Amino acid sequence: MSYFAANMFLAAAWAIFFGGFTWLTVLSGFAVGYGALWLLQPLTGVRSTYFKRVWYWLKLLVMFHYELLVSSVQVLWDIVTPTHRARPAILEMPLDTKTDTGILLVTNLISLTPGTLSLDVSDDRKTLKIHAMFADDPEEVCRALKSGMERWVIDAVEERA
Amino acid sequence: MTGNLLDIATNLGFIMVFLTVALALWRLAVGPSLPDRVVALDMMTVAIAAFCGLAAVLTGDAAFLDVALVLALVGFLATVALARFAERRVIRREGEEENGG
Amino acid sequence: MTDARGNGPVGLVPVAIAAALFLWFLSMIPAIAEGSTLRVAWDWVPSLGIALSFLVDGLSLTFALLISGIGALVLLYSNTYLAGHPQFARFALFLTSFMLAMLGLVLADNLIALFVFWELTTITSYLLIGFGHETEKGRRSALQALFVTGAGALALLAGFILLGFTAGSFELSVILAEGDTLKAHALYLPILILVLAGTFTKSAQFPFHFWLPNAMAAPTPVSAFLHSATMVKAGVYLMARLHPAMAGTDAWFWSLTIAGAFTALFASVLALRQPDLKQALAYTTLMALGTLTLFLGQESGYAITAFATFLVVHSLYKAALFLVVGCIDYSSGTREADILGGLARAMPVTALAAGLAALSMAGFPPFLGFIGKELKYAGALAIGSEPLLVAAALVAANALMLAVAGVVAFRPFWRPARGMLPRTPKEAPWPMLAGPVILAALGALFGLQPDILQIALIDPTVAALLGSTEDAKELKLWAGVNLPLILSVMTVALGLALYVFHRGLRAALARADAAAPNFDRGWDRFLGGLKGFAAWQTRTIQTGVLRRYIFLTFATVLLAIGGTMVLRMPFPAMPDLSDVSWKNVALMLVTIAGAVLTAVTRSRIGAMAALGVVGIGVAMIFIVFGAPDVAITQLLVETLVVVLVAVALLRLPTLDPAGTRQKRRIGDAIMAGLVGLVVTLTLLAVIDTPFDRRLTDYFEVTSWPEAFGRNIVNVILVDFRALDTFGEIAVVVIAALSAYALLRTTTKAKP
Amino acid sequence: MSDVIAALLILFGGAMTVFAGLGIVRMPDVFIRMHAATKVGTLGTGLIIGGAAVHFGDPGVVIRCVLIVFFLLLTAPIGAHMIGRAALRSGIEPWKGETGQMDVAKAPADKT
Amino acid sequence: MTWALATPLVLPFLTAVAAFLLRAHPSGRRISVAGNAVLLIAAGLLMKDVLSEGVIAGQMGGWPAPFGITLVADFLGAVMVVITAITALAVSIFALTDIDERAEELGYHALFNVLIGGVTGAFITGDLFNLYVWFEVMLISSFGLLVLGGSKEQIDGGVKYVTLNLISTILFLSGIGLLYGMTGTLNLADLSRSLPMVENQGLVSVIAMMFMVAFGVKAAVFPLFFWLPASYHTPAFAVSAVFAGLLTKVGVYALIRMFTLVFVGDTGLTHQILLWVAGFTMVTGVLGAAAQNEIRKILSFHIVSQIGYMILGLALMTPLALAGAVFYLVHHIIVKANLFLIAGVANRLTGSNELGRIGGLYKSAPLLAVLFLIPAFSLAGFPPLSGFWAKYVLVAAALEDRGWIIAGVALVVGLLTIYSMTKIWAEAFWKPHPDGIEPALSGLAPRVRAHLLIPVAGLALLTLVIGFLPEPFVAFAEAAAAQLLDPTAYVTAVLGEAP
Amino acid sequence: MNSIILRAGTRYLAVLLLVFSLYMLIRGHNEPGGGFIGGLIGSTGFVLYAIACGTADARRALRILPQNIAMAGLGIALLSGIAAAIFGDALFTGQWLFIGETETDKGLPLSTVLIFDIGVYLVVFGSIISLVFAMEEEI
Amino acid sequence: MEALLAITIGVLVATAVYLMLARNVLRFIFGLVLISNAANLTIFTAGRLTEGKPPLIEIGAEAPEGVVANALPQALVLTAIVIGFGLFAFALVLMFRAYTTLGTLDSDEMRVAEPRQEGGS
Ligand code: NA
Ligand code: NA
Repeated sequence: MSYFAANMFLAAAWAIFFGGFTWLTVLSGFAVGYGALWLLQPLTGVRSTYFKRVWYWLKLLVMFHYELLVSSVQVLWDIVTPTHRARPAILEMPLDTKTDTGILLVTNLISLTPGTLSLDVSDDRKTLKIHAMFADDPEEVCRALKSGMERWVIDAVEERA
Repeated sequence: MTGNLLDIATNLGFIMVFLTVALALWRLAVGPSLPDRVVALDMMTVAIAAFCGLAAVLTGDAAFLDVALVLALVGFLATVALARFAERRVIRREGEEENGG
Repeated sequence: MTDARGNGPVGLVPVAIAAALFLWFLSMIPAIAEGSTLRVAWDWVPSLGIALSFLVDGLSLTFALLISGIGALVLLYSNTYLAGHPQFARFALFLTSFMLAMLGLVLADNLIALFVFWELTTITSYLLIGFGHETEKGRRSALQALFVTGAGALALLAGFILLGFTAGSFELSVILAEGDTLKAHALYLPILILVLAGTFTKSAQFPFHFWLPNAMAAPTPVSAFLHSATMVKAGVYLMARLHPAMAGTDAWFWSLTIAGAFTALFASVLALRQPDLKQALAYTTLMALGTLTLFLGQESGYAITAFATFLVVHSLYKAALFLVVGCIDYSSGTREADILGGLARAMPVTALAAGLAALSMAGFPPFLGFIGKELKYAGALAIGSEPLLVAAALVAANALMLAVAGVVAFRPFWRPARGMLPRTPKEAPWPMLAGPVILAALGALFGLQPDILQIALIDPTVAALLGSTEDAKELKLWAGVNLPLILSVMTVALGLALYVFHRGLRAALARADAAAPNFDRGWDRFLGGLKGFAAWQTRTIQTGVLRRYIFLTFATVLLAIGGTMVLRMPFPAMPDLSDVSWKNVALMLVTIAGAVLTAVTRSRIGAMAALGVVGIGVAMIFIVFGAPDVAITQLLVETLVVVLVAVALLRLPTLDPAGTRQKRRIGDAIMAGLVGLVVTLTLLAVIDTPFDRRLTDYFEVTSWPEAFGRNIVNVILVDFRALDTFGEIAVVVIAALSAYALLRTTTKAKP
Repeated sequence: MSDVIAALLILFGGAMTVFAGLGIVRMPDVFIRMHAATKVGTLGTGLIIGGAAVHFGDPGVVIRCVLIVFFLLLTAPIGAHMIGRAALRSGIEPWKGETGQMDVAKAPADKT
Repeated sequence: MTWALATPLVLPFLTAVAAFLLRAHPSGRRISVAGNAVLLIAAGLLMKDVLSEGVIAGQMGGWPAPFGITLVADFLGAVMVVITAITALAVSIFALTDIDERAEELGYHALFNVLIGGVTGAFITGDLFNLYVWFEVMLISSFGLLVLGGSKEQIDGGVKYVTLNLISTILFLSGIGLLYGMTGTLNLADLSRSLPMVENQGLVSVIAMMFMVAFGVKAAVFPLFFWLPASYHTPAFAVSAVFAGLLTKVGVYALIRMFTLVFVGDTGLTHQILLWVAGFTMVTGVLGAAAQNEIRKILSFHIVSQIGYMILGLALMTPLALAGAVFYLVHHIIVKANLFLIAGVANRLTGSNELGRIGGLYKSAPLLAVLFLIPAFSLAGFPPLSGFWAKYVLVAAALEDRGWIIAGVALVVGLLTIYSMTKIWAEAFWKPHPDGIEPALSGLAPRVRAHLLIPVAGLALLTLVIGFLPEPFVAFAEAAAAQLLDPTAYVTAVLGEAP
Repeated sequence: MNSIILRAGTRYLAVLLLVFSLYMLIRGHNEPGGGFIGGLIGSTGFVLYAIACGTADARRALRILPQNIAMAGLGIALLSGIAAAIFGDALFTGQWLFIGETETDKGLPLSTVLIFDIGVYLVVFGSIISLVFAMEEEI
Repeated sequence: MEALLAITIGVLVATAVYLMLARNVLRFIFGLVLISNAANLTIFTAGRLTEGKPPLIEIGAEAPEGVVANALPQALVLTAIVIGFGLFAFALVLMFRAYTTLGTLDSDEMRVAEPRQEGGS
């Protein structure tokens, strides 16, 4: 986390240098600092996952919002149209995420994306019960979630050797 | 002109939020299951946060956003408590009397 | 009654006190006999015009001498009578206190001080009558005496207060001088009624007489003291005391004459009916009190002289006889007239004392009783209207008295016993004999030398009542053959006849009495009725049903506020709704919908959630009207309410458990609607008044410059009105502690 | 300009909340209603708050707005999870779709 | 000067905090006693100041009246503070034995001392909303104390007590809001000046009635007293003693304060109603007592009955009547608290408070008998005890005001009070114990005996002192009444001379 | 409450709520917030904790008995009011100290008023927690 | 506008009273919450309403600019809300405890302190 602290420090310094804390100064300072630190990484002699993780976090954020948008439209359509196109089902998805934070993120993000809703995690943390609105093909829904959302979360938060 | 537009939008926003509240209220009154009512209340809580945002825009005073902030953090506590009640009640009903909880 | 060991010095201290007081009062006789009065006064409650003032004149001195003298003898007597009794100390304390209170009563010059002593005699006599408190009967008698005399005392208090207001002072010496204004005053009659209610109850005049015979449950010395010489005469004393100020009106005359005459006759008849010696004496006391009352109704010199004389006569012989009965009881173990007999041999001294006292009571010459009786007749004949009727009543009463004297003091000693006595009788110890002997002897002495009494006590007493000694009639054994003497002879003849046939008469009387209204049983009915009424009232009001309580409380709210509204308030102007926006209407509708939903739903969680809606609606109102702090607090509190209820509901049953269908509560709904309406109307009226914003204006301009805060609400909370906030957090802490304690405290198993 | 964006955000957000409201009224079972409330409702509120952020523009206010949205996104799914779990455990049968099973979800009526 | 006012208010809270934080330690309970002893001193100092200066007022926070909160002590306020301190000290000593360790652990001393703080605050505040706050402080701590122990009776009584008092609280709060809406002020003195200026005097009367009902519940007058007999016999004896002594009297105090200082514009209505209320309260209370057979139930109904006397004093609104009300307040607190304490001692000796199940105290516990007779006969109004003067002044005031009927009612109720007191006496003291036991004080450990009897004897002594030397008390009550009847001194002390 | 999701969420939320509550407390004198609101928010953190992880865990996390916190808060609030006596002022008169005061800027304000608000915070915080914990433990 | 709130308050009070008169003490509790809200709104309304502006002072200003909402009733209401919460919490726990101890929430059945035989109807 020391890289993160250093990055924040650089962003703050940058912002002060440019005359105060505004969105532009802080964000650009963070970006510049990130670049500088990445460049300087070999000099410090400390290998860190920090740079990758920032990237994964960004990816998670972006992909999540994209998913959110797409599935929202789908759900909205079902609400406004008089017939229910939905074919809901409760799915059981095996969980690879192990940490509490990971589980929280996965379930929350699944819930936030329209069409799927995390209902419960089994006590052994191995399976997640999901209510899916459009489960014409349950297997497909599960696979999409595992390779998408869960993957991104694991990348972002879970330390891997 | 744009100020006017924002005013119109805000007022429309109020109408829509009230509509939402009214719809949630209907669900709350009708039920039928306990989780249905909880969902409705939860929905209303979230709607109030929107209401606060609108109030802030309308009055130009950001103080109302503080209300939304608190609501966003704390509002779901009621949902959690009620949901837990709904769940435990079932467990108790299984264990104890028929008409319990 | 235990052994005769006495109670040592502890028992003698009260005797010494009483004796010393007696001597002290004796020493005052010369001064008083010369016509002067003594007055001492201390401030007590000057703000209320109440002083501890005392006045010694003929009347009060006579009473004081009787009280302290008989008191000393009775205390001496009881020292032996109750020797070794575990509660003797308190008995002596009560009796001495009673004596002192009685002295205070007769000496007080301030009406309120007099009342204080009056009530002190009530309390001490209550404790004395209840000396036999372990029996139901003892307790009942004590309560009865207390209640009846207490009731009278309250009337008396009201009378005294009015008397004081009317006369402008509570000092008797002032009031007595105001007699004419008083009698002319509009309040005279109420005052008279109230005062007589006090005196008639205390002196057991018909129809308040019934407590006195029951009070004989007290130990005999108590009866001798309280119910012959002192307490019961307090009423008589008060009538005599107020005689100069209040007598002379028709109301006074008729009420005293009728009550006195009736009581005298009625009591003497009943006296004969009693098998118990003490009871018989008790009724003769009633007769005496009636007679005294009767005389106080008049203003003639004869009547007042008769009053003064008979007062002393009666005190002497009655105390003596009571003590004699105590001696009989003490030595033989019974007081039953039907069993007792032949005691003269075993108890010669007692027999002598009894004989002397009885002869005085029966009115034989040369005893003081005879003089008293002659004066009585003379007094009766001097009465302005219906003298013969009164005289006839007195003759009858005196004849009965003679018969009773025979029953009490002759039969047990001189006639053979008719049954086995519980104990072998023997003479009582000397401390017990001293009293009866001395008192009886005094009756004889004064009969032979009436001048002593006349000069020392009778004349000054008459003077106290009538203003001068001129009207005092002479006390003499032989006044020539006159109408009173003839009446006396008739009395003796009639009395002897009654004595001879008294057993038959008693049986007949018992039958008649059983048919007549019984005041004693009436007392029980009264108490029962009181209890019943109290229970009914309490059942009706204090139902134990919470809903009723709440309903009545809201009904009161409605009546108080709505009623005042109707009486006092113009109907509120049509509210100004021009500034109402649809948004506000929507807010209102949300809130109302939530409230109505809460009221009608049968689902607990439905109600909970609906409450949440109300909370949200109210919070939105706070937001719209510029109160973010309040809105935040409201939402947080609302959330916590939901959390707490959700937790509690986990263990609570449904709102309408199986089988209890919620009834439609139309009455409740109407009540609720009306309360709501009243609230709305009041609020509408309030907002229709101009508003004064000066407090807020002050807060707005001082908040930042002087209290260094920009959030005015917070500055009010923590600075301008920090004390409120402090109290409020105390409420929060204590609410938490209380709830915590309530949850953790253990339930005690109940029997 | 910013006010136009704000107005659009508010209008769009408002519409979303109405849809959410409609959703919890119209959807056939509690699970699907939750879809509507949790996602659409949160989104709508988030947009309105976003509109407020754009309107004020002040960093302090924007940070507050971001926090509001963040908190909403953090708590709403947890709440939904809790309700869903309760519904699941209290034996509410999910509605299977109009083509599958025509009857409306059998929700045990709330008698409490 | 402000600290003379603030100290009696602050002390109980300090005591509460200290006693609570040290509740596991034996010193916790001693702190309670010591704190209340200091409170008595502080109250005495306040009284000294009031006696020498008349009405004293202080602004808390240093903010001028009517903006900041005012504390005021006139004669009535000061004497109520003193009597509160006396009662608190007596009860805190009694509690050393009466309250068990479990209750102490749960915070008895904090609850008790906060209650005292609330009572004190109510007596010296000069601000209406602040009065509400102190009422709430009092109310919530009384809730806690009432149910501490958790027996079925307590819970049941507690439900009734809580529900009915909450209704009153809400009414009070709404009334404050409305009064503020009309006058824009919360300061009592300021209200006294502003209210006559309000145009809609009918509305003022309506709000006055609202306060009358709200305080009527607190004072337990007819027909709002249900909560009292339903609950006062259930808690620990120390608790019921302080309730009986102080709580309803705060309601009476508030009625007196509001209806002499603030609501005096329509006495033809308000005080006439109060007169009826007084009469019915006296009668229903005393008859309620006559129907009971448990000592504390009897005493509880008598509280109601005697509240009627105090209300009578207020209703008549003459100097003598108000003096009577003040005198009655003081006398009653001492006597009634003492009787409840004695009920506690009797319970400890005989094992019950049911008259049918106890007895024998006169024979085997004569000291207790004497100690009972003093307050009991005082309550019954026998001279020369304090209750006699209290009743005397009120009856005299009623007669002076030509209130024949109400005077008669007061006297008859006095007689029925005698009936109740002698019932307790006859059953608990005179009658032999039905189980034949001879309950003696000597059976108690000396420590316990001291804890129980010192407060009882102390209060009895006070009753005797007031009874035998009533002059200073009567004179004081008359002075207090004069202040109440002419609130100029009060208003001036708070707001300065009228502009 | 045996929910991994809730427990995981609570870990973050509770901390957030606590920090947020302090923020509301400190700024309360100038903007919406203050001791009440702060205390209420802070307590919800622990309420959530108790619901998610059980009261035993919550009590362990809190370390101090909540009643003691509340009562100490009351004491602090009271002392902040009594402190005025030292300066010869009436009860609850605010005493202010501005650290680094200059001509134009008041500097960092420290005051008995703030201490009072902290007392309020502690009272509300401790009271609600003790209440909810006790209630939770009853069921 | 105040008039509208006056009507709302009236309805709140009416529903609250109706609930408080019910047999089930839980309903009393619900009524208590409602009536507390009504009382708070009464104070708020009686202090007159100002739409929008909260009583806050802008940085740099000495006093609020223009007319802002009346701060005093807000402070009073805030106090009343917190007190009301304390009372509510206790009342709730009491009813809870009443159920666990007396076995009922029906106030008609709560007859321990005032048993039927002596007081009862
Ligand atoms: Na009383
Ligand atoms: Na009395």
